[in-house]
Parts: sequence; structure tokens; C-alpha cells
Amino acid sequence: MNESTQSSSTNGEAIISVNNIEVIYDRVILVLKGVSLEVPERGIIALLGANGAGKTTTLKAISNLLRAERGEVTKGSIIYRGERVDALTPSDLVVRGVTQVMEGRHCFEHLTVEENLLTGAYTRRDGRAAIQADLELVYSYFPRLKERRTGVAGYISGGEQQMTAVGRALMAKPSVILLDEPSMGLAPTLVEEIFEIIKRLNENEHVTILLAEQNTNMALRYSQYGYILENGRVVMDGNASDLLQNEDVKEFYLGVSGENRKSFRNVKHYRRRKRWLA
Amino acid sequence: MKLKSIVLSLTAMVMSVVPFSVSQAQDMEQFFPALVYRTGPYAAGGSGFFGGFEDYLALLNLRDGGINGVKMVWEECETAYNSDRGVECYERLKNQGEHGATVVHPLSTGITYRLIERATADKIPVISMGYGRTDATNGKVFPWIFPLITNYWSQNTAKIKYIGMQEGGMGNLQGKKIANLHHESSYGKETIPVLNVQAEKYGFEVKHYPVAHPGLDQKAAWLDIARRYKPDYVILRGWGVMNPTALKEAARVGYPADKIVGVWWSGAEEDVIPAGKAAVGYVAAGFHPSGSDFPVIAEMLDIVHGAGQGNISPQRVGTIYYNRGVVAGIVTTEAIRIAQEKYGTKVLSGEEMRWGLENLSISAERIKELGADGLMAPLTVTCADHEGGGPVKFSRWDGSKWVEVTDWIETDKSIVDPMIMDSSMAYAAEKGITPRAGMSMGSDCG
Amino acid sequence: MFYREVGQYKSSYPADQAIFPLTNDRIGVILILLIAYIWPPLSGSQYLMGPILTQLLVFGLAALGLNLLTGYAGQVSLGTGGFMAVGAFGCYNLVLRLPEIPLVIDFILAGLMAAAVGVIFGIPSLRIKGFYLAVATLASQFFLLWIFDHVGWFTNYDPAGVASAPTQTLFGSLAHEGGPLDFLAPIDVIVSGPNATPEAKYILTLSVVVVLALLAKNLVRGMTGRAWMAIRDFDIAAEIIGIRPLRTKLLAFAISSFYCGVAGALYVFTYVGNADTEAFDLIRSFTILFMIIIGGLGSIMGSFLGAAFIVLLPPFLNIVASNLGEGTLSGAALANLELIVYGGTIVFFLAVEPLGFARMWQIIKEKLRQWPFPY
Amino acid sequence: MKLDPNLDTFPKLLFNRKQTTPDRPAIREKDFGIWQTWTWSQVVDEVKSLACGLAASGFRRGDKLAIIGDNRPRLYWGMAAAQSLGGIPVPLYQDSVAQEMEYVINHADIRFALVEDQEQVDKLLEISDRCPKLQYIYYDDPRGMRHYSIAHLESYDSLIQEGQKFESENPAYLEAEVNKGSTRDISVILYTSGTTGYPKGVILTYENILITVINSIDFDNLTEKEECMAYLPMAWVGDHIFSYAQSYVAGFCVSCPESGATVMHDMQEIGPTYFFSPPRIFENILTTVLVRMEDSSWIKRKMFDYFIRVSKRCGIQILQKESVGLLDRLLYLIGDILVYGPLKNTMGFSKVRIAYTAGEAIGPEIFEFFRSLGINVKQLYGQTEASVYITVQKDNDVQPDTCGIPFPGVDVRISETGEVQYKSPGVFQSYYKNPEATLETRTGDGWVFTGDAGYFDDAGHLKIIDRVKDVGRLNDGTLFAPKFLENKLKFFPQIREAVTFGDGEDHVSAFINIDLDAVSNWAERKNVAYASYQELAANPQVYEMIKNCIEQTNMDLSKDSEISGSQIKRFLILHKELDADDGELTRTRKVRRRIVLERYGSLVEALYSDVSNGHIENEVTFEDGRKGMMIADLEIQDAQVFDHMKKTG
Amino acid sequence: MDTEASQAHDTERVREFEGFILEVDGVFVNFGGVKALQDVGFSVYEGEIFSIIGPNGAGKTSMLNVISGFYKASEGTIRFEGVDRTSASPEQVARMGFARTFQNIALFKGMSTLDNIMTGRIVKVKSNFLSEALYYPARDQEVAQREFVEGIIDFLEIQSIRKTPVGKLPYGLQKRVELGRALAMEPKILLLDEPMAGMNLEEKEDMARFVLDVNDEFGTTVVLIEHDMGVVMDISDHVVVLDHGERIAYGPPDEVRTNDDVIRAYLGEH
Repeated sequence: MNESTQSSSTNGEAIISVNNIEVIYDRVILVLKGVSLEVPERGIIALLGANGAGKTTTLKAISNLLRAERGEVTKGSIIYRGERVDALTPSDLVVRGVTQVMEGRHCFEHLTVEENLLTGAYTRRDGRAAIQADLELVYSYFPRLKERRTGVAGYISGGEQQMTAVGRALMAKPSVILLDEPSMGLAPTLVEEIFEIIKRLNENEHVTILLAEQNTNMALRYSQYGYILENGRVVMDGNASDLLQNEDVKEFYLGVSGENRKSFRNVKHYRRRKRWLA
Repeated sequence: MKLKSIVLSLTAMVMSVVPFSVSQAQDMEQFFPALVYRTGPYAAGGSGFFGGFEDYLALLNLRDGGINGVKMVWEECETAYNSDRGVECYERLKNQGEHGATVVHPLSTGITYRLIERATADKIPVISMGYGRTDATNGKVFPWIFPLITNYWSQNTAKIKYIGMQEGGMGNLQGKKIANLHHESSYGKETIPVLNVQAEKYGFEVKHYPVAHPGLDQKAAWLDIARRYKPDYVILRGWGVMNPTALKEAARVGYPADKIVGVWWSGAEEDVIPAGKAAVGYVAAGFHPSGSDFPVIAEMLDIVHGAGQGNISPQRVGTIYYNRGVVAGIVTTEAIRIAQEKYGTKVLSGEEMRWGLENLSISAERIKELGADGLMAPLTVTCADHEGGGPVKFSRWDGSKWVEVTDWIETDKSIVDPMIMDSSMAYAAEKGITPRAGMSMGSDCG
Repeated sequence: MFYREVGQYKSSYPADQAIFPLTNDRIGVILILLIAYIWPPLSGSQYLMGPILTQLLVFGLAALGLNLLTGYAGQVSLGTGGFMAVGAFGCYNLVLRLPEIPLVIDFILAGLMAAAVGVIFGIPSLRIKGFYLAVATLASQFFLLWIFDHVGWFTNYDPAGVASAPTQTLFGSLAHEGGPLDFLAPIDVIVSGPNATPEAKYILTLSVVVVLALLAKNLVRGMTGRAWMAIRDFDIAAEIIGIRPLRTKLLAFAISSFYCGVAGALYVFTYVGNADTEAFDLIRSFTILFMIIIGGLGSIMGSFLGAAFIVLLPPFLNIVASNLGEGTLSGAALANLELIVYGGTIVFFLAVEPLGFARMWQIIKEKLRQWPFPY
Repeated sequence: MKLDPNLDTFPKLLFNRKQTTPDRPAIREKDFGIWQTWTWSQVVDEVKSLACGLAASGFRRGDKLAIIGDNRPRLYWGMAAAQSLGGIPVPLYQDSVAQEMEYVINHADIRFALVEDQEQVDKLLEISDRCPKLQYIYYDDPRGMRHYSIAHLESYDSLIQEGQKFESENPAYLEAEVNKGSTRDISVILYTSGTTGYPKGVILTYENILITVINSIDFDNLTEKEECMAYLPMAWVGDHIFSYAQSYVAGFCVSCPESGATVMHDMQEIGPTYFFSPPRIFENILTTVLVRMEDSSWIKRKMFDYFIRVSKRCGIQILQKESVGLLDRLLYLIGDILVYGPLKNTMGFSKVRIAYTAGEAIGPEIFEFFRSLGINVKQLYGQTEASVYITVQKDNDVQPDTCGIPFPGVDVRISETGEVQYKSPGVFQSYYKNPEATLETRTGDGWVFTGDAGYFDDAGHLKIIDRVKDVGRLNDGTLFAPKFLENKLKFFPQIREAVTFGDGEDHVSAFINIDLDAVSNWAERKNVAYASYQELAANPQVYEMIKNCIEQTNMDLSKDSEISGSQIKRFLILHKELDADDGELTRTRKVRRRIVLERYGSLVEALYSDVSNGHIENEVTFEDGRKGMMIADLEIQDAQVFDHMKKTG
Repeated sequence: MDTEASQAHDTERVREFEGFILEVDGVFVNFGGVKALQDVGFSVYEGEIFSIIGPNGAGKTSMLNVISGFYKASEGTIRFEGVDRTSASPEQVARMGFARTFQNIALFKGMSTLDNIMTGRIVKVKSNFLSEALYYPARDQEVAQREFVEGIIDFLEIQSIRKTPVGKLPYGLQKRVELGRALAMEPKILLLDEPMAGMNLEEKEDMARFVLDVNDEFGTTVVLIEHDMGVVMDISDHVVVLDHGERIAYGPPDEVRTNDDVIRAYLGEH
């Protein structure tokens, strides 16, 4: 376990910085304990960890969607472009350029793909032409969606739904997208495709991306910096390339032990795993 | 301060629940629960009636120091015209005062029904003056219920008589059509049997139109009345907002207001003013007129409101509901006077009060003495006849005030009495009640 | 704070599945029941036993019935008033026409009538959900009341359509001399009609409600309750594990209506003494729906807490207002103030705890268990 | 003392229970959501079948049965079954890695092993090539074992079946074997994880244990109604005495928790009346309490603080039934409703009648905290070699900084070098296959050297200062008792572990391990960002806080002339927790000073030079046995030293 | 840690099976013109682990829905233990011995873990509401079910969340509870729709362990849809690959892995 550099070493200033937040659900359940992270402008930052480690909660804390689920940030602060955003509503944040793509896609099932995309432009005030232009832009990234533009979202495939959800987020012309589990339930080819698009968006459209992912391998390959959460705490962070090489990450998140991949048939019932924090 | 009152209230609530209420009155105080309703669609009736009733009691206290030195006291409880809350209020207030409640004016047919058995068990007289259960007129079966002055059925015979007068005699009713537009409640349904009996007797046709609470939706009913049924008269048996609505709907479908005859719960200023022009010409029954010219009411304005102790805004003094409350105050307190003559000057118990009510007789002279000449008709109550046989007067709304169009019209006992007898005896049978001695009305109860 | 859970271990499943697994809770419930049975009759206050407690119990029972349907089985209904009316008029007619049947049996039969009617009006629930179902049940409300209004037989041709409870003893003819249960004669007190004591009516109501609440609790913690909640939470998943939607939903309607029917019968026989259809109008249905929303969906205790709130707050505010305003505010202002505070209180509680009193109670309980720690 | 020959071994005692208290609960285990309970009669039947099963497999008098796993009823029965056949149970620490087990298994000539689950089986299989004597492995939990088709690896259940068969064929065999047992036989061999070298196998006979246990039951009036939790390692003598021996003699029921993670919760459910734990657990509980209180609302904190002050003022007196003012008594009563009662309830201590802490010195403040809440915690000084009991505190005669008076039947003396030595019926026979060590530890006439330095105070209570060999001198001659200092430091909730140095140096210095729970909680409240333990440990504000703790300790020390000179002058905060896996702690979490010195030599050097920074690079072992390197630069800070009352000359 | 034990697993890889438990033959499914499945057929051996894979939108979930009775096949037959059951309703299918889990977790959110799994026993319970209301007649039944369910809880190692409302559980545990509910039905066939979606490695390992154990210990036939090729290839006995509603490959994992069509449509270049 090498001591890695303490500060986020990516290009650009921090566009979002989360300082030591604590989140409590239902007034009694402590979910996040002192989580701090920085998202640099134009970066792709990965948030990794097991289910229940607090990845989604962290994203929701940033986009202020917690309150709808009886959660609240009880300590710490979240700063977006130098402004505290704790008191803003999720829609205020969208106007300011922070959009979240929720886990499990959440398309409007009864609307067509195009209507779904247009709902993303709801908060915009810069006229139809600009919106139309952006629609074309989205289609240029997701040619599949153009084919399916009149299809009802409830009947398109999971991958297309995921694309629709990302596309819809893009329609808000965001500067930051909070992306929750984009690879979930997708075929291997599609996972690759989605990540490629994310990368291109980041490079060409300068969108900053904070990504919560189970697929550690993919996430680290496409991001610059990663944070690993366990039990509501950040237990490790570092440059993506370092994390990919880290023995623990390899062992616990990439499934590579020594040289070989372990077979799923040979999993033991007990586990002797190192935990960074109890 | 607020906290203190909340604590006080909590204490009061707890105290009211404790077996013996420990109110030791220094003065002699005759207690009345006031089951008022100042909110909801019927607020005008509740506030007007109790405004007049309480003002009259206040007048007696201020002017005469009560009745022979016994002060009149009362406590309000808001029922919102809700029967369950009426029961709650009754139970809350019935044990207050030295001997508990003297008498209860439920001012709601629904609450009256719910109190019949309770009051009977508690031995507290219920005065349902101009409302309530009609067959309770038979005091032998309903010893504790007093539908004083006139009951619904009596009123209804007077109304048919009035219509007969308009048609030039009862014989001319043959073949006429009357629509009975009634509130869909026990109050509204009460007159259906008596109308049916009269229709048979006089040969007219009657059709009943129920209107659901609160009575704002009458479009369909009026369309049917005006376009299809085309009756010669409409009897409006409404309550609260149903009344102005009915008049407006009538105007809308072009049914003439002067062919609509209302009951006394449809004949207050509050029932016609909101209808505006649509109400002009509308006629309603009453057992008392409106106006503040009567000496007693003038005195109340002067003494009670003059002392700032009025229980209603002075503008509403002299309205129909207010005056009805005054009449209620008069009959109630006159019964107290009569009972005091027998039992002595003291705070009366419910039983003593009942004696007073069953021996209540207010002559024309006494009415004059009270300064209420023209405000009410003389009446005599007996143990068998809890109505007292008051006649009915009809008034027409001229757009600004009620104008009397008839003198007192006597009701038709020949129709009503047998019906009351039948109905009350059926009740007695169902309940296993043995009527007090003497099977015919008018005979002594012993 | 008051919880001492140390040493309360369960060594069998029946013990673990008890309704109140914690001794503290058990003691609390027993104490409350003891107080409920002893204190009001001792106090002798008719006000306490009648309009306060009996009313609370009757509407709490109706709310419990609706909660079984809406809170547990997830089927929204606005027909509560109608089902109560079936119970009320059904029981009235049973007593009137078959006076030899004991009143308690009449209650059950009245409940069964309501259940039968409930099943019929529950049939649409197979195809429709949510608001649509609410509208369908609304029809039952109108239809049933119309029947009782217009068919005089139900009210024994009472001119005003009022059914009033005749005098009945607890066991009726069964406990008469020579009857099969004549040994019960000493406790065969009059429980309805004008001659029934408030104590008798109260104790009977309380007993019926306690028994029915216990049965309801057993139902909802058993397979039936689980099937209901499964249908409520995820009907497709419920079907995939072999739950029959038809049977389950109709059973919920039947049992819910049974409870409402018994509540209606109690309303007539042990609370007011008589009733017309006004007592079971749409406003009543809504009021009971409010009770379970405020009390907490899917909670037996919540049904009663909600009923307590809705039933007791107005008189309480009325008393507050009349103490507060003596000489300062006009009667009308006070009456309106009461409404404002009442509405405001409801909004406040729903804002603070949208899941109702039951949830609030749970949180308080959890806090007390964790005391002095926050979690 | 003369033992009843019919009741002089555990098997005899157990089988007798079937006659005397057949239907009382003997052992419980939280499993499948409820507390599964076995009565004495059921236990006897189980043990019989199990013993017969072992016999069928060829387990004979003198054979050793290794017992490896968490506290499970079946493992305890395994001990009784082995003893029934005249065999010797050898419980092993379940969290030992395979290599550690290898030594004990070979050293103790173990042929049979009864283990808990696949995890333990895998460890044994891993070393099976190097442990030729190990032949039979039986496992309790069949989970995951379906495809292990290995000879002599069988499930507990099949062993029982074998046993039942054997029993029906040889009905008299077992009884005869049990009756052959004599009180002088070896009852158990317990390996002590000594601070140096290989573990030593302490041989205890039935007589050793039984006489001690009978005395202890008498001493504390233990009855069959006690409730006791078996949650400490079965290989530890404490658990063997408290959860096995005392239960069999007194007849009380022992409860096994569902898992290590649920101990506290299970304890709350069971509500033990008799509780035993090393100081560490008490420290942890107190830390948890304080941390959780920090998160409470302001008003609750005020209330808590107030009533804790009340309990400090009069709680212990009330516990010891001494006279206390009426007002205090009243306040304590209120405090009991509002604070102490709920606290004891959440800790699971509400019903505790007797609790012991032993194994290490407990911080007086921690000790008194629990006593002032009304929990009758007492200290005990003992050793595996003594069948635990050497000295013990009597009810109502408890001083926080002593270990009480000699236990009945135990003679204690202080040698000229200040070493505590004792002689008792519980004294062990010898170290298994290690006569040299036996000779070093025990004299021919039965006196055992504890290696601890201590003395009796005026009231006759034993006070332990430190290990004899660890007590040293600074260059100016001042006494340096490292453990004494470390315990003082460890009382601060922020400090989890401390190691002090000073023997032969000019001043005292210290390594500190912060307590993650306490410090991270503090960090969250102070908005101090950190991502890992290392980062938190290196935080300047944390340094500041620890410095305060050290200076407070120094202030305390300066008041005592004997030790005033050993104030801590320099310290650093370690970047990792001292870990048993790295050999830095014993399995019972005692610091292995020598190994720490070895591994962190560069840091110690830095402490005694002028630099303000120490560099360290060393290997660490992860829980699964893998190794890794760890590199860090640590800051060294000076603490203020208080020089008034400093020793002159 | 390569011991004999783990080799024991590997030698097990090629397993022998007797007869078919489920036969899907020429199934077509249409949604208003969209052809979700076209002439798909395959057979599942009794006791095997069978995977359905394919790109998103290939018709995998539709296939599962047809098997579990939610969708009606417009053509084709489905035979279970040799008996045609093409037109059975979901509830009938459940009672025949099918259990399934859903891609997006279909738990009863308002209930605890224990109650959720208990609902799985409804098919096995013969009790009526009257006896339940009175409790005591139903108690033995209830306790018996509880004992069974506790076995599942122990099997899935979810003791600590027994009484937690499932809505509050993290995703991975919810998946496990859903599996528990399916197991409570004592199914002959277990249909799993992406049981490992959204899981990290550790959780996938656990889930794979449970699937293997169910298959091994109870002999339950498992049909699963999964995207993680590692899992599919490691644990399946046979794999069918769908694309655009059509079957493009079928066979043991190693065969399917090297099939060109499969690589083109699904796996991509690696």
C-alpha cells in the first residue's frame, strides 16, 4: 500500500469540492462519514466501491436529491464553482450546470426517445434553435438514438435507455454530469460504447464527469482519478493509473489475484479480506 | 398567556371527565347549553338563532336581574351542524350548572334525533322549536321532547292551505302539481308522508326532489321541474346555502319565484339576499316575522347591545333567525317562570323544567306584556301536546325585506294529529315504550 | 429511556414472533388496557365514555378496517361510509326482525353483510388501481346510501329515515331463563337502547374493538397480511410468487368491509343510539381516509391514533378556544379559529411526518430505546 | 482439598448433571434467529455420541484433539468428548494463520482436530503436508464442504452418526472410559502466546482446574442461575475456566453469540449476570459511549455530563453500600433513570452481578467509570499457569489501582527483585515438552515466577507495576515503568495504543497509535478532511490534540516524586495500527516490545536525535497473509515537561 | 491456495445430465408489430445451470417473461417436465415450481427481509385467514415456515438484516433477499434475470457462490440471464445466445465463447 500523493493531481481547478460531509437518512441512519473529494474542471473522476458504500448517496448529496429520500447532509459542505450549494434545489443546480443521470436509467417510459431528450432542455431559456442544435449534437454522439427517435422509451433496449438518459442530461447543457452506474445491466460491447462516448463528450464538449461505478476496471480505464469508498468513508484515492496497478485494488475490485483471474467456481464461503477502515 | 389557556383547557377537558363537576355557584344560575354553529354552510342559522336567544337571556339578566333573581347563564359549544359533534357538545355540557342543563335547543333535526333517547335518559327537556321529530309532539310517547309552537307537519298543512288560498279554495287543488324540493336529510324527508296524505285528500299531485347536502347542485332537479314536470307550485324545503341556490336555479330555468313557497328554514334574509333579484316575490312560511320594531327587540338593542354585551353583530338584530332565537328565549323563560311558580324561586332541575313546559301557556296579553306583540302567536302546551298549536304566517320577499302576506293561518290538526298518533305509537311499539296514561291526545297524562 | 431490553432473549419462534416481543411494550399495553377498562367506568363520566372514548373506538375501528384495505392491501377506497351504513342498517334490521339473536352475534352478522357487499364492490379492483379504484368505490358509497334513503324497509319506514337502536341485552334470549346460556344471565346487561348504561355500552365497544384489533394484528402478521402487502408493494412480483390477486384483493375488501360494518353497527348501537344515512355520508368516508393518512398507512395503532386526532382535536380546540377567548374574541371568530388551527395542525403534522403518527411513534420509540444515544 | 472421586473430572461432572439438573439450560447459541438451547441432559447425550464417534475413529486415551473455531457449543462438547475418552483437548486461537497453527499442531502431537468451518479446514489442509501426525479433521459447519472428498475429513454430523452406531454396539465402553479418568489426569493443554519465542503448552490437570474453580464459585457465590457469554477465544485460559469449567461445576448456562460482529447485541439480549473481559473491551465500550454521546443533542450531552459527574461523586460509594448524602442519593436515582440505566441497558450490563477484568491493567478512570454506574466490575490478577486465579478483589473492597488480595488457597510472595511469585492448587504441571521453560518458571517446591514486578500495599492489596524485565532506569537513575506510562496514555479515548521508550536513555519518548473511531469522529466534527488512517495520523491538528494528552499525562506524573522524572519528552504518531498479523501485538493484543523495537528502530533512533522527522519502511502482513511494503515519513514533536517537584539528586 | 479441494471443483466442470426439465420450442412473441422473439427454441437439462446471453434488446428478458407466464407466445410451445404449459398464468407457473428474480429487483419494499422471504412460502402454506386471525391454529404452520425461511436466511448469510425493511438495504443485499424469496418457494427451476447486474466483484463472487450452492445442494435447475461473461463462462453448463429475438448460438460455454457470430454481436473484440 503505497502512500500516494494527497491532493487530486488532475488538470484544472476543482469545479466541485465536497468537504467532509456526513449524511444521515431518516434521522437515524448514518450513511456517509466525513467524505471529501474534489472534481477538477474537465476531469473524469471515478467513485468506486461496493454497493452500499455510499457512492450514490454522495452523488445525490451533490445534486441535492437526498431530501426526497428523507436524507440530509448534517455536516460538511459542498462547493460548486466557489458557491455553497447545500441550500439549492436540484433544479437550481441544473440551471447552474450540474445534472445527474440516475442509476437504473429512469426514462419517461411513455414518451418517445426524442421527447425524453427534449425534457432535458426544460430549464433552458436560449431558444428553440439552440435546443434543436443540441438535439442534433446528441444524435451525433448517439446515432442509435436517432434511429429510435420516435420509439417509446419504455420499449427500447436497456442500452438505448441508458443512452437516452445520458443524452437527456446533455440537453441541459451541463458543465458537470453526475453519472450513476452507466454500465449497469449492459452487454460488454455496449459498456465499451457508452464509456467511449463519455470520453468523447469529456474531450470534445468539455463536460466534467463524476462517475459512480461498480465496473472498476472500465471506470479506471476511462477516468483520471479515483476515490474508493467503503462503509461511507473514502478509504483510498489516487490517480486512476496508480489505482489500476495497486495490488489491493487488483485483488478486491479487479478480481485479479497474482497473475490469474480467479474462477467464480472457486469462491470460498469465508473471506479474509483487508479492510482499509473497519 | 396562550400556554396558560391551553393548560386551562386541558384541565377543563380533564375536569369535565371527572365525575363531579365542582362548580359552586354563589348566585342562583339557571344553565343553558348553546349548541351553536358559527361555521359551515348553515352558519347563518346557528349564529342568528343563538344570537337572539342569548341576547334575550342577557336582557332578562341585565334588565330584571334574571327571573325572580335567578340568573340565566349559558355556554356555547360549536357543533358545526355536525351530529356527532352535537352529541359531544351535549354530553360535555349536560352536567354543568347546579342541576345540569335546564333545557337543550339542538337547533338541528339531526342532532335532535340523536338526543331523543339520551335526553330522555338524562331527564333533560329538548326544545326543537320548528324542527326535529314531528311525532314527538305526542308527549305521551316523547315526554322530554318539545317541538314547540308548530311542527313540520302542521306547518306543511298551513302551506297547502296557503296554496289553496292562492288558488281560490282547497277544492281548486284538484289536479294541481306540486314539487317538493327537499334537503336530503332526516330534516328534508320529514314532510314527505304528510304531503302524500294531503295529495290524496285534496287530489293534487306531488313529486319529491331530494337535494344532497350541502345543496349547491340542483341544476338537474330544476331542469326537471321547469322543463318536464312543470308544477304549479314548488315547496322549497331547503337549508342554508341550498335556499339561495334554489332561487337562483329557479330564475335560471325561468320558474317564477312567486310560485315557490318556502318553509321557515328557507325564509330568512340570509336565504334570499344572496339570490338577489331571483328572490323577489318568493314566499316563505314563518311562525314569527322579522323586524326590530317590536318593543322587546328594541329593548335588547338598547340594553344588551347598548352595554356591549350583544351576542351578534347589531346589524343582524331583527332578522328572521335572530327573532326566532328571541321567540325561543321567550318560550323557554316563560316555562321557567311557570315552573318557578310551582317549585319556588330556585334553580330548576330538568324534571321541574319539563313540568313548566308541559304547563306552558302564553296568552296574547302575556305576549303584549313581554313586548312581543305580533312576534309570536299565543300557545298552550299540554303533557300530551308538546306543540302548543301555533299558527303560521306567510311573508313575501320584496327585495329588501319580508312583507307579511297573510295573517296567522291555523294548521290542519285533523290531518296531522292522526298521523302523529300513528307514527308515535309505531315508535313506541318498536322501542317498547309504554305511553303515559291516556291514549288520546289532549287528555291528561297524570 | 424506559426500555430495559437486557435479558430479553427469545429461544423459540413463537416468542420471537409475538405481537409485542419487548416486555416493556407488553407491560405498556396491558397497563393501557387495564386503564381503559377500569378508569372510565370508575370516573362515571358519560362524556368521557361516550363522545370521547366510544366515538374514538368506533371510528378507530372503521379506520382500522380501511387501513387493512388501503394501508395493507394497497386498495384505495372511498366507500367506507357505505360499508359502515350496511353494517349499521343491517344490524338494526337484524335486531328489529330477529330479536332473539344476541347482539354480539348481530354485530358479526352485520359485519358479514358488509363484507358481502364489500366483495361485490371490490370486484373492480382486479382491473383498476389507485384513483380509478377510489372512484369506483365512491360509486358504492352513493349507491348504498341511495338504497338506504329510498327503500323505507331498511329504516322500518321511519319518516325521517332514522334507524334507532332498540333495547338489547348482551346475549338476548340465549341468556333468558331456560335459554341455552342461562348461566350467563347475571352478566346479561342491557347494552343498547335508552336504558343501557354508558358503562355497559363503553365496555362492550371496547371489548369488541380490542378483540377485532387483535384479530387484525394476527391477520396482518400472518400469511394473509403478507399476501396483502405483497400485492400492495409490487403486484407483479406477488403474482410471480404464486399469490392469487383475485382472492387476495377480494379478501381484503371483505375483511375491511367487515370491520367497517361492525363499526357502523357499533355507531348505532353503542355510541349514538340511532343513525340516518347522513351519519355515513361521503364526508365520513373522507374523514376516515384522513384518519389513516394522518395516523399512518399500514399500522393498526396508527388507525387509532389518527382517529383520536380527528375525533378529539375539534372538541379540544373548541374548549381551548372558549377558554382562550372568553371576553376577547367573538364566538364566530373562535369557531373559525378552531377550523384554522385544526387544518393547520393537520398540515403541520403531515409536513413534519408525512408517514403519519404511527411512524412518528416508531421514531420516538426507537429514540427511547437508543437513549441517551442519538442512533 | 479432597475432591469427590465421582466428580473429579469434567466428564464425570457433566454426566452427573444429567442426574441432578437434567432440564436446566446448559448452553445456548444464537442461530437461525433465536437462541437455540440445549439442556444438560441433551448436552450429555450429544457428548456421548460425539465421544463414541471419536472412539470409533480410533481416538484413545492420551490423544490430543485440537479445537479451532469461534465459541460454538459443538466445539465445547468436543472438549468434553475428548476428556471422556481420556484424551486432551487443545484449543487453538481461531484467527491464527496456518503457519502459527502448524507449530502447535506438531508440537502437541495432535492427531485429531474438531474445527468450525471451511476456513479452518482450509488452513489445516494447507499445512497438512507439514503436519504428518494430523490425521482426522471434523468440521461443524458443512457449508462449502460438499466437494472436499478427502480421507478422514468428515462432518460433525457424520461423526455423531458413527458415534451412535458405536454406542449401540459398545454400550458400556464410554462409561468405562469415563470412570478410568482420574483427577490427576491432564485436563487440557493451553498454549500461551508468550511475548517471546514459540508458544508454550501449559498442562493443567483436572485437580488444578477443579479446586481453583470450586474456590472461585465459593468466593463469588456463583449459582446455576448465572448467565454468561462465551465470546473470548476458546484457546484462552479465561474462556476455558469461565465458559467451560465453572459452567460444569456451578451448572450455569453459557451463551455463544451468533458471530464476532454481533457480540455486543447478543450480550444485550442475554443480559449476563457474570461477565469477564480484558480491559480492552471495557475501553472500547467506554470509547463508543463517549463517541456516540458526542453526536447527541446538546441537551442530552449536558444531561449526560451532569449525571456522570454525579456518579463520579457518589456512584462507587452507593455500589459499595457506603453512606451517601440524601441529595446525592436522590440525584443518583434520577441519574439511574435518565442515564445509568439506559446506558447499562445499551451496553448489556443491566443484570451484571459480578464482572471481572484481567489480563492487563485497566485505566483507573475507566474502571471507576463502570463501577460508578453501579456495575460490580472487579480486577483479577491471574495466569494460565495458575489456572487463572492469583489475586482477586473482594466485593466492596475494591481499589482501582490494585489487583486485590490473594485468592483462597493461593500463597503470594514478592521476591527480592520485586517479582510477584505464587503457589497454589491451580499451579500447572509443566510446559508440554519443554522442561527447560518449566524449570525457568517454576521451582521444585511449586512456586511460580510471574515475571511481573509488584508489591502489596498497606491494605494487603497487590499492585502490579510492570514486567520485571521491562522496568528500567533512565540515565539519571529515574525509574522507568513503560507499561505504567502506556496505560496512562491509553486512557485517553483518542489513543488506542502507546509504546514508550526510556531504559538507558536520557528521557522518555513514545509512539502513539490513534484510535480511529474517536479521532475520525472528532475530525468530522472539526471538519478536518482525511482520506485514510495515515492521513489522519499525520494531521497537524491531530498532533496538537495528542500533544495535549501527553502533556496532561506529564502534569500527572510530575505530582508523583517516584516517577516524575519519566515524563514523556518526545513523541510521534504511527502511520499504521500495531497489528497482531505483523507480530507487533500478541493475539491478546499485548504489545511485543521487542518486535516493535526491531521494526521501528529507525523511528526510535529519530526520537533520540534532534531531527523532527522519522523515515520508516517496513513490511506489513494483510489479513489474508499477503505481505506488502509500507513507507512513511513521520513527524516528531516535543511535549512540555513539568519540572516542579522534580526529584532532586 | 491450490489444494485438492479446489481441484475437486474443476474436475466437476463437465457434468452429465439426464433429461430435459424445460423445453422451449419455436416460440414467437410480438408486441404490436415488434418481433421480440422469433422461432426461439432450446432445452434445459434437469439440474443444470443454463445461461441466456445476448446484447441489450436481444429478447432475453422477453424469453424469461414467456417462461414465467407474463407474456403469451403467439406461436410455439413451452413444456415443463414434458407437459405443455404454454398458456399458464404467472401464478399457475409459480405453483408448478418456477421461481424468478427480476432485473430491477421486485421486492416488497414495505416489508422486512424476513417477511419478504416468508411471502415466498405462500405457495406452500395451507392455512386460511380465519385460523390466522385467531393465531393459535395457524401458529404451528407459521413457525414451520419460519424455520424453513431461517434456513434460507442462514444459507444466504443475511442474518443481520433479518428484520430490516428491505427498502433500506443496499442494492446487493436486496438482490440476495430476492433470491431468498425465490428459494423459499422451493422451486424446481430458478429463473434469474441479471442477478449480478450492478454488483462489484466481491458481491458477484458471493452471488455466484449462492447460485452454485443452490444448484448443488438443492439440485435446482437454474436459468439465468447475465452480462458478466466471467460469471457466465465459469458457472454455466450450457449457454444460449440471442440476438434480435433470434437464437444465434447454443452449447457449452467454451463453444459459445469462440463462436464468430457471438463475438460479432455480443462480446466484441478483446
